Amino acid sequence: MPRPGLWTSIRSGTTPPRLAAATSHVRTRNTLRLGRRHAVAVVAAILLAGGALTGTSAYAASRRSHGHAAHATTFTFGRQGSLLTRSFNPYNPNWVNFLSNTAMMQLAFQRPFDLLGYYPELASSITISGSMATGRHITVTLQRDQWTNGKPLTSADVFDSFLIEGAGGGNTIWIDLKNVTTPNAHEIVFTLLPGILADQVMPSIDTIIPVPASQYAHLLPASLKAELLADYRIYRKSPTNASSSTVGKAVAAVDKAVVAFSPARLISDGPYELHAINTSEILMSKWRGFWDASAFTIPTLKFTVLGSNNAVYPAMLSGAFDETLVGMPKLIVGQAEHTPHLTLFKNGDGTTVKGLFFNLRQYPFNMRGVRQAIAELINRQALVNDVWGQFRSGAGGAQVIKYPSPISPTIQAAYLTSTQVDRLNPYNYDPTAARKTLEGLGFKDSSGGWVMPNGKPFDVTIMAPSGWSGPDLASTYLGTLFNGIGIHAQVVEPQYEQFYSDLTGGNFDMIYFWTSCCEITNPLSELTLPLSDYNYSSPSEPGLGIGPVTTIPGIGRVNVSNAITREAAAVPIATKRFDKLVYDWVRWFNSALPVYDIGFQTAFSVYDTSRFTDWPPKGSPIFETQTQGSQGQEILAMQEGYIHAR
Amino acid sequence: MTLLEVDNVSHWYGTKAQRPVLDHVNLSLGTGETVALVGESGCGKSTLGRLVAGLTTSTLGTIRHDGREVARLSRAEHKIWRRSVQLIHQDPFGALNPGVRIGSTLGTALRYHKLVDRAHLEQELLGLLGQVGLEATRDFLHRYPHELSGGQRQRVCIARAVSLRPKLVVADEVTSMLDVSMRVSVLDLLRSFQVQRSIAFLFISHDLGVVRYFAAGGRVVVMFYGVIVEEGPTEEVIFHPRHPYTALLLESIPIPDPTLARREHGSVDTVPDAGPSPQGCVFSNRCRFAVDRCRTTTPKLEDDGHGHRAACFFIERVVRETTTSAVTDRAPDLDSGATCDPSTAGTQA
Amino acid sequence: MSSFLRSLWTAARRDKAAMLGGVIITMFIMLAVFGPLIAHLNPTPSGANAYRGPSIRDPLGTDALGQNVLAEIVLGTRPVMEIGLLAALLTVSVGVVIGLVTGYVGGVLDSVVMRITDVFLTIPGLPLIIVIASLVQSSNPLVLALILSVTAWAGLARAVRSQALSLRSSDFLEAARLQGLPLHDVVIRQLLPNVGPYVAIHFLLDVTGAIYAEVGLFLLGIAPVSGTNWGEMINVAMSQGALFTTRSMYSLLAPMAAIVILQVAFVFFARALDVVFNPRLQSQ
Amino acid sequence: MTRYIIRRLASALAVVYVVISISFFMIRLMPGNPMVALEEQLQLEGGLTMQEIQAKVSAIYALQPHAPLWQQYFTYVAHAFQGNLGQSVSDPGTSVVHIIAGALPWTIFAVSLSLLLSFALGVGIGSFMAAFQEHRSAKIVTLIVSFLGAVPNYLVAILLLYFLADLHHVFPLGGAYSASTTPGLNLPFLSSACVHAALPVAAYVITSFGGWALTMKGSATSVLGAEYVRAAQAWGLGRRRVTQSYVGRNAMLPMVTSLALSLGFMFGGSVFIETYFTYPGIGYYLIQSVTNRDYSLMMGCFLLITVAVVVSNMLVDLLYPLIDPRIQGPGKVQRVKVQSAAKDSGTLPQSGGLS
Repeated sequence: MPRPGLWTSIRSGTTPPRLAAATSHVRTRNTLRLGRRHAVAVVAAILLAGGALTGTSAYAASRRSHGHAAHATTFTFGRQGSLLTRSFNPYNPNWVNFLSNTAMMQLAFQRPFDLLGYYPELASSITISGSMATGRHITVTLQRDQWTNGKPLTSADVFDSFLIEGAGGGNTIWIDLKNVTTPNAHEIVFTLLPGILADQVMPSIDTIIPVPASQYAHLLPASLKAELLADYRIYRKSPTNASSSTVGKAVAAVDKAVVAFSPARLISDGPYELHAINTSEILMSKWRGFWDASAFTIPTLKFTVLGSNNAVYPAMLSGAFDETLVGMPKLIVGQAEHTPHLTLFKNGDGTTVKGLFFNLRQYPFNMRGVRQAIAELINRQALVNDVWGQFRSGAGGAQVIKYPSPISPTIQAAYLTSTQVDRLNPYNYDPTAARKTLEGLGFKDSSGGWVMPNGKPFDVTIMAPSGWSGPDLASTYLGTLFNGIGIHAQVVEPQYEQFYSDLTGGNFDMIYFWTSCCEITNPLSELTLPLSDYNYSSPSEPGLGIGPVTTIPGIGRVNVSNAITREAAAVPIATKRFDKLVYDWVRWFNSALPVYDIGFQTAFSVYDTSRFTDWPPKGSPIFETQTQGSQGQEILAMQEGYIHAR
Repeated sequence: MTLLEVDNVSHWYGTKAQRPVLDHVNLSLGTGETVALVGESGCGKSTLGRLVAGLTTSTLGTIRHDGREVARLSRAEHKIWRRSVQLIHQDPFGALNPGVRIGSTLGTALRYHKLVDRAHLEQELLGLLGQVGLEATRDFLHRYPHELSGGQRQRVCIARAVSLRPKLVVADEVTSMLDVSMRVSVLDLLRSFQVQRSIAFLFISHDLGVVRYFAAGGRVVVMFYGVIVEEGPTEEVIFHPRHPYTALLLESIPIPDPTLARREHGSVDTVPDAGPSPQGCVFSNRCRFAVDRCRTTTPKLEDDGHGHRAACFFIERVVRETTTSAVTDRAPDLDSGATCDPSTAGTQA
Repeated sequence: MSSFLRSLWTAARRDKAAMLGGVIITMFIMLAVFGPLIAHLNPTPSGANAYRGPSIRDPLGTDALGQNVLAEIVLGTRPVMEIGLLAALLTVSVGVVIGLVTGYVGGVLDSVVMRITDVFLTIPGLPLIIVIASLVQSSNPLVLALILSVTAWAGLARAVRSQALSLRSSDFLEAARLQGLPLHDVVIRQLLPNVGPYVAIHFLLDVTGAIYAEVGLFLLGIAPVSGTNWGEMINVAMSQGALFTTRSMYSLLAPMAAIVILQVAFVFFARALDVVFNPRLQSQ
Repeated sequence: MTRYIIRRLASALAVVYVVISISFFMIRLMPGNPMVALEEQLQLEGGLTMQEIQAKVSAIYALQPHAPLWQQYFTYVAHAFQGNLGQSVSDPGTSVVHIIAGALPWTIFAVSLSLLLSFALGVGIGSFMAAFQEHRSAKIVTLIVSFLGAVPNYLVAILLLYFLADLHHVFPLGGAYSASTTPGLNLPFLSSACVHAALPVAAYVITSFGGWALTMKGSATSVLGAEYVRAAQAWGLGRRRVTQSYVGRNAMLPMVTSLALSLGFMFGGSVFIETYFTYPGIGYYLIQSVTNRDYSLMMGCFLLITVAVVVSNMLVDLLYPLIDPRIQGPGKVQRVKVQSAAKDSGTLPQSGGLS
């Protein structure tokens, strides 16, 4: 039996005997059922010709008619996305993400809710030494491994990748770093600044994807390390000074060159190598040079990348994919739950908090009372039920955040004490109270709808990006709700890019969107999304309109956007200061309500068990690991001895 | 005062290298006067009519209306001139817009020229219908052209032409497309306007019978390939033609009396149907009197002292040799019922 | 007019499909005008009622938020018809005016305007519409109608011009000129009635073209949507995965059917008009 | 002949020039000027001097952002005629022309295949309808054909995709060919490309053959009524002979004209279908670039679609004299008349001006 977590014991041997037995067993069973399947297929075809429109039953029928009698050799991932523009450079915006953790591996997979825990990957071990007072040393030892061009994986590859991460600003560890060295070809040592917790930087180290120095070294000047360390020294004092400094500019120039680099072919080091790619498919075959190649029993991986979610759903439901990861509306989740060969898993990457944002500069939403009143006009529980649904699948589902704030409930529970939580306002559904609040502010409910204190009708526009099933439906829901109350509401759904530019440009009344994603360890990082990404990224982009300078009780008068970014990066977790910051921000959010959190939802991976079986059990920590690609969990599971062809 | 003066007008279609359609044409018309323009098809009589009506502009020469050069009229004068010269088309089927009601066809211009106010428009239109002998009802004003007969249409056309109270009307073969039974009444109608409103008519026709009837007391101008070959009082020209072409035209009128026709047969048939001569007399190619001189020198229009002019070197011979022919017998007379329509004449014969 | 209606009636009686088309168009126009009076959305949406199959209460079932699909179809008629008719009206007015004026006036104006028309005739309409709509980002019906008619007028202008050209030398236009009527009078009162039939048919087909492009824009989410609209209904139903269960597919198939029915109705009705205006077809 | 070709070429260039101008003014003068937006964005990202930012914007949009408007215009036009349409915003460092060059063959493949199929089908059914006009079956076919012609192609695309790809995996879900084949002249690749094109082509054909059928019916009917056909029948020529050499040839001529003319317009119609089938043609890229606000690519796609239309129109005009014996010398005014008569023919147009 594979046991998640007992990593080395599983990988040391060859394929466990249990697997071989199971496979042959499956094969006989399939042969026996073959005749019956054909008969069913004929009947199904006749039925389908007549009642082709009957969706639900049609799936079951087509399922059977498309069963695979042969031993499956290709594992197919179903994804939504676009491969029209693509690059084999992980630092290029058009990087083919599906190559992450299939062809290009990260150093280690971060264990969930355990900042120091990891599954080793290209790193065979990561050890921590030294004291916090003088600065910890984190030593990464590499596996004996080979790139697809035949060259061995060395610490020089990792070192170069790490420089690139620093130059691109994508990796926050550089802020906490004193030095980084490569004592030999297999080791790389990170020296942290005194007072920095190893917990905090471990996720940043784990997720680095080494790139081959043979391709990237020429882009990196010898002086880059010194420049980076100098740059981040300045950055710690003032982020703005850093970008205008000489070293800052030198670093930015390197970043520019790296981002623009577009290698003609991929030199990779992972369990699979790229075999062929076109605008809708990626084929990968097993790379025998990978250090743990023997753990992988599936010879070929395939990604089918479709342009839209609604092309993915039916294909998933009818068994075209062995694993699917897309945003799913309630209806599809329900449909998948009712499809016998499909299993839903909560995916750790996909935790999101959905919310209604206000433009705080827009009359009348610049009045706190109006925002609070609207909070009480919305039955959040009903909305969550109607839009996101309550799912049977144990690990997942949507639920209402009791005390609105942009931080997910699990994190609220982990970082706030119960007394602190009780001091927050739950904003329960209470239309009468909401009415009173509005009337107290000078609003009038006339026969033609609500009239604002300035005498104009209370009209609102709710904006949501088009084609995103959740925001789509929720904003329609809210629009209907407001219209029913007498607040004339219009729902506008521009394309995502337009939506985002309107959002950051402060060109909206209300927006239905989400506030955080993928961050399950640091609550302040979750806050950076609404407070810096959606707010005052520049004077021309006022976003939500909070600030730029505002007084936050307990924190003082700060530039909201800068303060939150700095704190998220620099304040160590598990310190008193950190906990107080979290509480102060949450409390302020809760009372000022620049955002109403309505519910949160997790994304689902959907597994198809008709061709591949032996999936990790529900609730396995594999599904909570932090990986750079949406297929990392499956690769980890395969490596752990799970997932076999029937 | 002369209403219309066509002064030395020449006109070409296409390039000037070709023969002009009109070659140094002079014509004048007094108020209330009727001038008939006669000639075979293609002789340029319709072009002259269109020039006079302002539908085309001449290549050379001037046209004066009431003593003023038409091409140099001011905007306001032009508007007045525009309505004072009208043209009636040959084809009553094409001349009425199939998509427009009679009332609108007649009324639009009246309103535009502010000849009648909105309140009196219908009354005026009904009056107009009555004057042209049409059913003066509201229903008629609401009809479309395709609901009318040919005669009715031509009357509508006439009504349209006279509604703007013109001083000059160019009538271009107005009766040629009509049934014989209609012709006389239409011609009478036009004459009545000439008398009552003293409208001058430039009456274009290839049919000498119709000309004799309509232009009685007026003048006739005979054209051959863009050149005026004879001009004079109607009766003079018809009974005493001075140009061989006129004589030929008269001779080619079918004769209702078969005995007479047989007797005359030979002389009619001897004329070759040739085109214009490029030099000298334009008619010389076809003329039975033609001599060498005719083919080199162009004869001038010579007045006999009574306003009867002809361009021929042998006027005397023409007069002498054609008077012997029984022109009078042949001269068409609409009243007699024996008409000039070739087809009808043929069946009668 | 009455004679026109009479022959239309005769043609429609001979062609049942055209008759049906006429009836359907009338029905949709009535829905567009009176729809908001008879159909209402539930002010408190509820997922508890979502995706109910057809029943007496909800003849076309309910959508993801428990809204009556039939009511949404009815309410969505107005914006669809509004933009479609407006766009066709703009197309036809611009096309007819340009065609008639250039055809009648001729000369330099004609050759200049016709060169421009040729360019617009060559530019493929749909991509241009998509490009402009994505840049303009407006849900205002008039703006959308303008975008939709940006190239469509050219074809009509050319066709009308060639007709005007052939009418130009006609006797009745000469008569109008003789009467000194000004250009606009000649164009409106003399030329227009003669191209009317062709224009009427073109108008109907332009409506179908406009609806096709309009719904497509909403379907792909290129134009921002406000309120209930068939294209938006399809868009939402698709993103909610409505096609994939028996209970929910009505919320997707109903707006699709509405579009198809309306389009087909316009095309069939145009056929009746064609018969009326083209006696050659009538005799067949 | 040479003079005629030169003149035709000049007028095609003129159209391209006008479209380039339109696309310039759309980029430059539309509200929310994308160039200014890009500049601001690059400033925010930091790390670049103003000169570098301008150089980048200039490369992306193939013009000089801060030059006087007329200078920008001439630069843009000159670049466009040299085949420089700038660089993609969403795919940094890749030229627009390069992206389009990859997409164009697929669109040409799918569009021409669809056009030929729907044309052949339409002509066949149209001749049938014309030959058996009074027959009940022809009337039913006419009805069906007009119905299919009125259905928007994207709705057909949705249904085809659902039934034949999603539900029953008869055809692939999207893309232009299977990644397991190697592009080139080999059977697996070609058959894979055909299988992948099947559904997009079917969506085109289903919604467009009706138009051809009705046009063919109209054309054949009018030829059947023509004097020379009656004369041929009166001479006692066999029915087959009359149908083939008289009716067929003369009814086909106007059809061939519109065949080539509509090739261009199908490029425009490719937008919806390619998007639904994730078919990586130029229409798909157009929608993708619209979604990504990649204005340079968007304008490039638009320009290229227009150029395709212009070129196909020009080819028709140049080849027309070879097809129609009535037009002897090319470049005669008469030829233009015939063609515009085909364009302007007063009978029922097959579709609104938009489709």
